[in-house]
Amino acid sequence: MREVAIIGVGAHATGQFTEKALKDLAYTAIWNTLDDAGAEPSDINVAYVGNSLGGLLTGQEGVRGQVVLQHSGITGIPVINVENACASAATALRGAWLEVASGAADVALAVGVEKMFVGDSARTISALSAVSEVDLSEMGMQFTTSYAIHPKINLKGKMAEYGWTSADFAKPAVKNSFNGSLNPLAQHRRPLSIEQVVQSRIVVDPLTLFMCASISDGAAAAIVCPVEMAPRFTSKLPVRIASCVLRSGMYRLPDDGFTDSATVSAQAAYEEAGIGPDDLNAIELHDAMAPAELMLYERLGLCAPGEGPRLIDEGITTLSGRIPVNPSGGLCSRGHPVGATGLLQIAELVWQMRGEAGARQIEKRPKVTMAQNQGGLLLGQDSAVYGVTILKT
Amino acid sequence: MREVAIIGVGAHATGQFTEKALKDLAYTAIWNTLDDAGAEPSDINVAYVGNSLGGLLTGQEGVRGQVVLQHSGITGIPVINVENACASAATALRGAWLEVASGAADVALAVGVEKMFVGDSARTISALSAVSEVDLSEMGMQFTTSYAIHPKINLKGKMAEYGWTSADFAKPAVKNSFNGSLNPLAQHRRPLSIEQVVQSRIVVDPLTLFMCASISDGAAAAIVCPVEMAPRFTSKLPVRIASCVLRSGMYRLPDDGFTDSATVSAQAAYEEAGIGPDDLNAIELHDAMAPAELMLYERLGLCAPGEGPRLIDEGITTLSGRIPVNPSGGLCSRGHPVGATGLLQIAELVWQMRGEAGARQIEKRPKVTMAQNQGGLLLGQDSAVYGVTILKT
Amino acid sequence: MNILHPSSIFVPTDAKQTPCLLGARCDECATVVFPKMPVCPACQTNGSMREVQIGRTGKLFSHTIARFAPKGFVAPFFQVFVDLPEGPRIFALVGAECPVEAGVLEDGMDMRLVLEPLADTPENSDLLTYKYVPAGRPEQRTSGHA
Amino acid sequence: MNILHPSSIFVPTDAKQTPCLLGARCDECATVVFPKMPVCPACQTNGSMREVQIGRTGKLFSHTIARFAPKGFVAPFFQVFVDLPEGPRIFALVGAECPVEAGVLEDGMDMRLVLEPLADTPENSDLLTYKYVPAGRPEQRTSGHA
Ligand SMILES: [Zn+2]
Ligand SMILES: [Zn+2]
Repeated sequence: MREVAIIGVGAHATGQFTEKALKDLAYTAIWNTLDDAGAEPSDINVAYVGNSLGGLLTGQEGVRGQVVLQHSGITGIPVINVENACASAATALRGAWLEVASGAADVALAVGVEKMFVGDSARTISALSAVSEVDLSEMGMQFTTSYAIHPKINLKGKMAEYGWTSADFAKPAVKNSFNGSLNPLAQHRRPLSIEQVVQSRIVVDPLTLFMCASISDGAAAAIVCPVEMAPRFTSKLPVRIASCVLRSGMYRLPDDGFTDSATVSAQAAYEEAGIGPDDLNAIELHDAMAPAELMLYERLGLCAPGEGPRLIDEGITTLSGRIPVNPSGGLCSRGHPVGATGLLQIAELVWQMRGEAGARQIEKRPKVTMAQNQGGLLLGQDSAVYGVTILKT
Repeated sequence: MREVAIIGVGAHATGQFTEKALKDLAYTAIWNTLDDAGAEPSDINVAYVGNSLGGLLTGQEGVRGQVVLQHSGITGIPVINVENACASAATALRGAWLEVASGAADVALAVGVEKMFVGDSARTISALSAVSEVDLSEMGMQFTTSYAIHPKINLKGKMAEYGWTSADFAKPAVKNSFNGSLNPLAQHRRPLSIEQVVQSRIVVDPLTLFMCASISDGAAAAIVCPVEMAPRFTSKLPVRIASCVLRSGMYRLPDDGFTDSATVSAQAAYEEAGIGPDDLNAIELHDAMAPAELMLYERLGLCAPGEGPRLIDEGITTLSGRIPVNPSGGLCSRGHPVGATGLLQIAELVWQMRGEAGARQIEKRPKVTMAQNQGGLLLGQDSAVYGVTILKT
Repeated sequence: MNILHPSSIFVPTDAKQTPCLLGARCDECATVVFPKMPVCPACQTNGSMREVQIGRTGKLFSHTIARFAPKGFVAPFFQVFVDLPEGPRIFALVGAECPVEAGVLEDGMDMRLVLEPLADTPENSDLLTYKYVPAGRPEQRTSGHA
Repeated sequence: MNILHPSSIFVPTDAKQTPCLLGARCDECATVVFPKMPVCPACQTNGSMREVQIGRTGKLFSHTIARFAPKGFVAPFFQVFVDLPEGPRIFALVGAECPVEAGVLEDGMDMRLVLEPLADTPENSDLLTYKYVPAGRPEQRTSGHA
């Protein structure tokens, strides 16, 4: 397999863009990426397009990728439409990586795009539930519930087990809202206090509104090619994909003793990249509910069980810390347009690694970074999909 | 890249299966395939799952692959949900091929599944339209219309241009209904006469009901591995994937002189496989509307423009002919569960190549075969996606 | 009344029967799952799963009150996970007889199955499903089979 | 009345104006497309496309009568492709003033644009779109801007 580099990234801002269709959002991300890479549409050999809700929310099924690429002037090439809940864009990147790593293509485009504001938020919420197993969504189960009480994370249970408080749950939201306030592409740019987060409306006990990612439109893209081909396109620092891991969840039986799938997928990514958690200089992770960040700290190997809040208290994961987490603002502040999120994370990491992140630039440019995603709940008591990508300069 | 062999195929029958959900249909196809290959769930390293309408018709978005695989006992592995209109399953096979060819995986599973009977055929027809660009489907454009008058095929225009008659249009339907009558997995098993096809109700002038594929439930799957690994699993004849080509349509301007994309994609597949149309011993092609088969004969290089009906008249493409086309019965008789069709074609070809096709077995076992798919209409006046796979023993 | 997941619920047809869930038990390894599956998720055997009646009682594993409702539901409402004595840990809603207030449910408490409409909304009031209520609450007649 | 694809249609606001389509023309290679796109499909230039008024007339490229209607439409109805003098060949419906009968339309005939409701159905009767009718038919007042 060839070593693969990301030579261009780009994004559409996240937020509410009432007048814009899927293809308008994607166009901005795609052409920002082409321009960033110094590439033309004719350079692209193959494209992977991730989207999750376009069929239910916009009426466009089946060929969403071809529709958005045609609008951006890219036609005739192989287009693979991929869908993997909140990891759809991560799946698109993995596809592009495999095309180039294998030699099937020299230059591959990965796009993630989502249009969630369609004038009826009840419809959007229902569509979001449909990315979990329909047997569960039919019974009224929502993502928020699953974070609150689902056996695999059970944040409410962690309050008893770890002694975590509502203020602890608010800490990642507060940290990330500060990061997001520095990000011109972010949906929510207001820095929040612990009090504001704790006192916002309860959505599902113990989660409050400001702990939850909101509805969002957005798009992001990346172009990859063999490392040695990168200078043909751009003089910018090529960012290598050290590992790009995708896993589905296990069927969990109570007390089966299985390691959590977020841990399993992260360990696979570390192993493939030949690094460990201590080598990471920055992380973008899946804080669809902000307190999940605390759980992910331990599952990604950053701390021992229950020590999550300490990492924020001691400033370790803040923007100026040893290993900044969610410098973009994360899902709650930067925004979580479901099918775009994985590539929004990648774009942020590439900007940070190049030193192009503006006001939120990590002072010491990160050399090794991780993007982490998960999504979709199954009857088997696990998330459907886990994606972990490790980047290196 | 490693040479890849199909070591197992399997299918669920096509037709109306009111009591069965997506995961039930997929289960039958997956386990028939595992059993055919002599493989266990734990042998599968990665799975690609194609489906096109599950979100709109069953409410299951996002993680359809994980849902159906969990039900079949396959969890934990990378699962890539792919969607490409009528070529979704062909796209799944291409993904599985690339995983194995590249060495990323040793054993890969491709699944295609579709549930179209949901108790409301108007809803199904609308969902089908949604796999074309939404700007067109919103205006009432349907697949039937597109075959009748769309510039890229314009069957009505071919009556003037080539002198084709309604009876000519019926010929592929008649031939394929005979083949389908011999196929226990087929949805429609009644052999039709020219008169019956011509005199069935007009759907869209000049296309009649029996010229059109109908709504269908179904599923199919294939397992692939490196050719040299095949004997570890099965003593059956391994069927090599000689080429697996996927293309999207071009943006067509009137009189731009571009070669038709079906031709372009077939030529690419021939070239990659190092063969020409004369080397083919059997073909499964995309006759969503039966008369399209006549056009595809010329686009795949089997005959000169306008000569399609002659190939049937002379028995060249019948089951006993030199190059049988749609031995399974094709989309109109075997059935066209959209997201499963590409792998139903592959399964048929593998059975024919192994000599396992029962009453419809091609007498001289084919050694080189082709599966061809296309689907989804774009504003740019072309189908969104074209898939061509060439198999060799 | 229609049943939300008919193959997952046993609905009594006479007064001597009690409702329960229909799970599946593996002949090979005795794993019990809910809902039924054709392949054992523990030992991956195909065809080893037999239908079993389960879930008449359970213990509350976790619970929350959802303050926002998806389409077809009414907030606030309880959402819970219940550990069944036969093995599975399942997602469930809580019977209407149980007031939706903090302190009413406690993790670890004994629960008992009831059948009732999915939600008191136009979309779901005619759709029968299983729910759980604290076992200590006085038994009421559950909705019959329509 | 709402407009189906508002960015694709110019709807007159006074009696001196006539309706037309809004396409885009490439500054680099003069290609005209409909609907508008930000990138030229012929020369792949980004940002070279300018809005142009097109499609007041056209020539019928092909036509058929659909005998079955998707949701929101009424069969039988004409479906056609029209060659616009500015370049594009577009899918269109045919104005209600034109009787849906074989022989009424003929490929190659001159057509003229009208604006009218998408279909005479509850879903679509309040949704304005472009259609074509044979140019020879006497002109009628097209629906105004709501
Ligand atoms: Zn077992
Ligand atoms: Zn141009």
